Amino acid sequence: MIPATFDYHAPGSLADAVTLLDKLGDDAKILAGGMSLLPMLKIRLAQVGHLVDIGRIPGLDYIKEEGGTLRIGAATKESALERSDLIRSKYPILLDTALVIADPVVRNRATAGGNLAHGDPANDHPATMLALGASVVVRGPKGERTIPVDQFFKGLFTTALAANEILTEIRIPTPPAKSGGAYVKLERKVGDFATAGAAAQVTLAANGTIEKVGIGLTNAGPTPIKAAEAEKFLAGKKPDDATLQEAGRLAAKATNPSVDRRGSVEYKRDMARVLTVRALKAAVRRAGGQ
Amino acid sequence: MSMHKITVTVNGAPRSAEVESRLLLVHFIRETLGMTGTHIGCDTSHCGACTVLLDGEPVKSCTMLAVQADGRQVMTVEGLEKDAKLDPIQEGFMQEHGLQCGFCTPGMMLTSYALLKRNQQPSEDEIRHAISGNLCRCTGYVNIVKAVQYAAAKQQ
Amino acid sequence: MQIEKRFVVRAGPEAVWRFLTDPVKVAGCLPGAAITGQTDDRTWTGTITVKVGPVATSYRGQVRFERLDPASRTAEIAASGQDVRGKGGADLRMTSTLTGHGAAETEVQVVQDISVTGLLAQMGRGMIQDVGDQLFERFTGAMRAQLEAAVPAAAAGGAATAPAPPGRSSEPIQALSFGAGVAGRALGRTARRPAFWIVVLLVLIVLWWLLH
Amino acid sequence: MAPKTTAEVGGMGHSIKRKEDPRFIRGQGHYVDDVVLPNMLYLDIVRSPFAHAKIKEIRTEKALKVPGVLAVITGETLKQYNLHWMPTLMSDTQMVLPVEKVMYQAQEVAGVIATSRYAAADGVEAVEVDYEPLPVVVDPFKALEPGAPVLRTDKKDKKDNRIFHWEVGDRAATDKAFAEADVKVQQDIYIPRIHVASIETCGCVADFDRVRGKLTVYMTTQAPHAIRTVVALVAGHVGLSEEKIRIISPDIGGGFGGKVPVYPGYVIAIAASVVTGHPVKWIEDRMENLQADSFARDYHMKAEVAAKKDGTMTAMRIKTVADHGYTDAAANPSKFPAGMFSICTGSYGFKHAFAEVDGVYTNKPPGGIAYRCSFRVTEAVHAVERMADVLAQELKMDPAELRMKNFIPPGQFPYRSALGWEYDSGNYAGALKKAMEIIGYDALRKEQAEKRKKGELMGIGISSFTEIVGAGPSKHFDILGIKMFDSCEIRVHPTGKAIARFGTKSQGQGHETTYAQIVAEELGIPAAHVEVEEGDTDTAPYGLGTYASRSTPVAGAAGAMAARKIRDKAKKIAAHLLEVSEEDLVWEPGRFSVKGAPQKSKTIQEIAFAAYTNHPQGMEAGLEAVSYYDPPNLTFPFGSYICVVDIDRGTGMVKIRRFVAVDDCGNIINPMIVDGQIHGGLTMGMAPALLEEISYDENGNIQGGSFMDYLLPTAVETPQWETAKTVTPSPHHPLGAKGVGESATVGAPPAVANAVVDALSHLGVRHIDIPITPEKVWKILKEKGVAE
Repeated sequence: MIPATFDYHAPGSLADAVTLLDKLGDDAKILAGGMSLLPMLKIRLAQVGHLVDIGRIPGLDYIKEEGGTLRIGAATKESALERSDLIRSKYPILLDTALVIADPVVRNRATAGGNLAHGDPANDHPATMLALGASVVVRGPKGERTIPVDQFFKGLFTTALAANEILTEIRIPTPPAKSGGAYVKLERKVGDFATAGAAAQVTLAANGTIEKVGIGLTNAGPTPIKAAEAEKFLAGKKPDDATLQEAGRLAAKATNPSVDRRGSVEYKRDMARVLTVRALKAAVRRAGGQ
Repeated sequence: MSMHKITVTVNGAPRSAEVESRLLLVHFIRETLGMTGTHIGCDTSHCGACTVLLDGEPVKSCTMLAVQADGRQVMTVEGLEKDAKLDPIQEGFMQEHGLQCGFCTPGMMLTSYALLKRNQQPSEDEIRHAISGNLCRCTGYVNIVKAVQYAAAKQQ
Repeated sequence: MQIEKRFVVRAGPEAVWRFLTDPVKVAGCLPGAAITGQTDDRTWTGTITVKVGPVATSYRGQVRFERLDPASRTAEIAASGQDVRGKGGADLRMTSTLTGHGAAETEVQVVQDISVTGLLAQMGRGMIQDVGDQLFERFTGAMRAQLEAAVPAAAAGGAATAPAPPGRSSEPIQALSFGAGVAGRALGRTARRPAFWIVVLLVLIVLWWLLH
Repeated sequence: MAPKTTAEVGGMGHSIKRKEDPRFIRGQGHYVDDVVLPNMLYLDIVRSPFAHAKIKEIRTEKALKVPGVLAVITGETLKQYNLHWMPTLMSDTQMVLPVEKVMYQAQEVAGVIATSRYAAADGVEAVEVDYEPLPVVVDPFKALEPGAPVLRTDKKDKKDNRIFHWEVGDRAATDKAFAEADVKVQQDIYIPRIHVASIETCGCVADFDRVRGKLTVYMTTQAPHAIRTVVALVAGHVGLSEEKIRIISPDIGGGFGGKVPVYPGYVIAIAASVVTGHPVKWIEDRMENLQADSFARDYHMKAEVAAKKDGTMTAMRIKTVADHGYTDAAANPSKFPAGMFSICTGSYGFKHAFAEVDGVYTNKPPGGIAYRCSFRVTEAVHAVERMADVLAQELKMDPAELRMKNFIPPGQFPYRSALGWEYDSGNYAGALKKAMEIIGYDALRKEQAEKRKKGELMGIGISSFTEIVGAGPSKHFDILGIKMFDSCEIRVHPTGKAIARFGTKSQGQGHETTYAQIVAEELGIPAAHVEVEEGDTDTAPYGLGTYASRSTPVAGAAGAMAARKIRDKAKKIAAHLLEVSEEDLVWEPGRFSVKGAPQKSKTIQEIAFAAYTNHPQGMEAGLEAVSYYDPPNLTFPFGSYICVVDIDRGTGMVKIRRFVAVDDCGNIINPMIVDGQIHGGLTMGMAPALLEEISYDENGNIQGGSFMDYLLPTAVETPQWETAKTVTPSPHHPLGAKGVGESATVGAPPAVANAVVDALSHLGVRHIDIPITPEKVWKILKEKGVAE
């Protein structure tokens, strides 16, 4: 498998990259980790005139907490998330996620930004970011804008990004005390995309009821899905088994999966239910609840 | 089509060449440099036979462009043995029968090598997860795990 | 695979019939598509290039009206296309039946039998249905937009749908640029030509697979 | 069994380190894609997207304009040389490149020859082919229906899609036994298409030297000699005669049966080299490998067992439809179109049995080769081991007890089975007993009962398989008429070191080590001093190659026999040197000494030196021998496996908690290597049970044609295998060995399947077809109302 020819550009700054993208228009494609794009080029169904490699732009690779916000540079490798003490200690949901993306060797190239920017509902970060209420920072010719993740995914492989825009940062509000999150993925084997996946982020009130909750679902429809109805249902309730089961059912109702070798529509929908309950239980446990 | 003059430090030695944009890193290593220890098994980044270390971390060289490696450090299986002395991971694979046909072995050893740099005493579970991006069709992994454990013990 | 759909257009059955049975008119609304020739009175040859992000695929093929029954307003269309780079093809047999609900509303029933062959069909066949559903919604929306826009607002009963842009058959191919936020509009236009929007489905399926 | 030789000599029973490893751990293996010759060109292949279509036109103009592209080879090109068809190993015929129509998706349509692999790939994309799709037949049952489109229109007299009907056993007696039985059970069992998916794909470098008229082909083949003969037969008419053909199998990155057949790519590369006079390299990519190379299995079986009330199994009947795809390109011995499928009576003393198999053409890639198993043995074992459990369930008996009751007792060997095989030796109860002890069978059953009360699902599955390997005795076994002997030639050098050449070809099994150990065992020359060579047809003696676990049973035996010939001559030389008669000499590994005077002795090294410097007058100098070993019978390795699974009631996911494998492969040459073979075999047995499958949609589109969807297990899905042995030597093999490479692949699938069914048996579940995917289990859990 050999890709067709293309020109390769490695701009040294974001400004240069944006200028280049603006100039090349639709004939260019951003190369980040390349773990999705390069196989596509090798099979030759994708053909591009130009690849704009953002991998050499300094300053896009960081994980830091500032002013109540976790900021992840778009070029941060998944493996860096796995190994970050900050992530390990304070954002277990992100650790859960990073650990099940593709395989460990792929994670040394795959980037967190790329995982979102592809707009692939089968990618794992979108669900997690929906649960966390994250937003993304985007740089274009007119400067920077911030897009809440729940407004980022427009359709299958469609995001709010314009062709001349680059996703530069992911921003996650630091969860308050008594918060916990978890991501649970069902995969046929390591390296596979999710048959289904569920992310849940929970904050408990002093009386043990659910103060705040976010639920995101992977590969449950043409876009990553925010299980809004389940979230609404849970707010203010005690996270007992019956309540979480009901939330699982509501989450499954929000799905619109398609059949493939991973499973039928019915199976995937039911897995969204099962995994939502499991993610919620783990999240509540991590939040210090029962 | 654009051509690029690149310099990649391979196993410590700078290697320069004029390459096409689309040249895959694995072909740069195997064909431009003639170092055939790095193999190609699946083309879609699933099998890991093409694994090399890029600045010390295992990556799948069939899913990376040679130009992306410009100015960076690559280590291949040929770089494991130093001063005619086998690396402990190589010894481990031989001592514990961690290989059969040998095709996945270079990638498997490099991934394990990187694991041991990061984690001197990995548990069996940690080893199995670390090598889960590398497929072996012969060994059933049992002896690969033992090979890594052998190397870990040897390095203590 | 069989897919059955129904939708309602607020336009008279005669207008809808004329629209759906005029391949040149339909192709005119399809960016990147061109009718390249007419083999006989009911067979046309054509090409289409579909671009989805970095995936650009060109097909050539033919569309044939197997049966046109103006009395029952039933059209049976057989379309087939092959990827010019030899990666596969698609066949579609589609029966559309129009039922007039008065002079200003038409129900369209579409039964399609699709068979997809080649690389595209090897991976994630399930996406055909999924993407098909989405596309169909947009298709019906856009088709209504165009046909209903042709009807004076009063006659259309205050239809809220915005008019679609006019067809631009001579325009270079940029049918589906998913990343550019114009997907909805372009898809709608593409989707009007069922024989061709199957091809679009295929490309999406490929994209789906490739991104995995 | 204690080794007879010292560790330094390293004969049988020593776990010596592998002689091939030093090159592999340094990245110095030499695989086919590592072969680079001056002025080498590259072949890439245009493939059909259609499963069945007429080729209307192939336009090559654009491709020929691609920089670096030199030629496009089509069926018409090959037709000029009458090379567009070739025979399969089953004496069927197969297109090299099509002239009229394509018969399966991914079939080769044209070859592009270019100066680099990048240019060749560019050229492939530029070749334009017009197809006219034809009706596709994917279901073998529909293919057999009257009125189904006849696929092989190239065969003049062919009026249907049946390739063969084959039957064995006494139908009438079996029917009678069924009529009289207390209990009868029946089950449809499907074993899907799977693919060996060795990590190295297939490929070759064909190098035709115009001046010498000699063709050298470096090739991923498990059977280089047979390939040479096939090439000579196919291309003899264009001037390639057998002495001018040299096949070299370099290091092979896994074979498992997939590198036995001749693929069109090889032939196109050879033709391209002959035409251009340049070396031509062809290396397929993974998708080509999975989509076009020979598949395995695809057996639709209807199995029935009759029994007495007490659980004694009396008769078995199996009717099978075998989907072979477009052509019968299996690699079975000629007389056995369904391979050794008649081993389906397994380890049990069935009095009566009858089996029939219908081979069928469909619009799928050709094949029917093995997947790390002897010919069709996995299918047979899966049927009988599943049926044993089905019967046990019917009779509410413990499956271990049912097996114990029905095993052929050790005293009955050699045992003639109802379907005609003569089992050489066995102690089936011994192996099962050992497995039950290791895993703690009784405690597990108790645990299972406890868990069931709590609604938790765990299962215990047993498989007590009997293999049949080492094909085979020349009376019955041949491929394309060539008898299935194998060979060894040993030369002992003056300094007492040796080279041994074999007709087989290792693909990772460690022949360089184990064959050296056989020579060490027989001659006392340290294994370290025995160089083993295989795979070069110009130097190695003729043999049928490595597959079906035949290396140790056949070529290994040839090694022992050749060594014994050398020992006989060495004895004469020793008698001459020691000035005694041969009868006065005794052999111990590495030396002859005089009876009663052990200090008077000659080592094999001294004897070797004398063979070149001081041999008896009238005797030929040198110390070498060759043996072509024709085995008197097959060997019958066996074992008992026990698998414990836990099932996730929410997702249906099956987790293997433990897996104990007790194998008996007779005497063991290198225990370390044997364990490695079993680990690998178990993994390739577990994989089709839970993960791997290739299927086709109604249009003949392959599903599972890349590693995205063809699921090879990683270290995470693979359990920690626990292995143990019993030793029941083969009475007829010179070393008492039986072969082991495939036992585990054969034995493991039913152990896993039986465990999963066992976990659900209290809910009335009797069978689940493999691969047992989470969704299949989830559906059952939903149906039975026990899902989470």
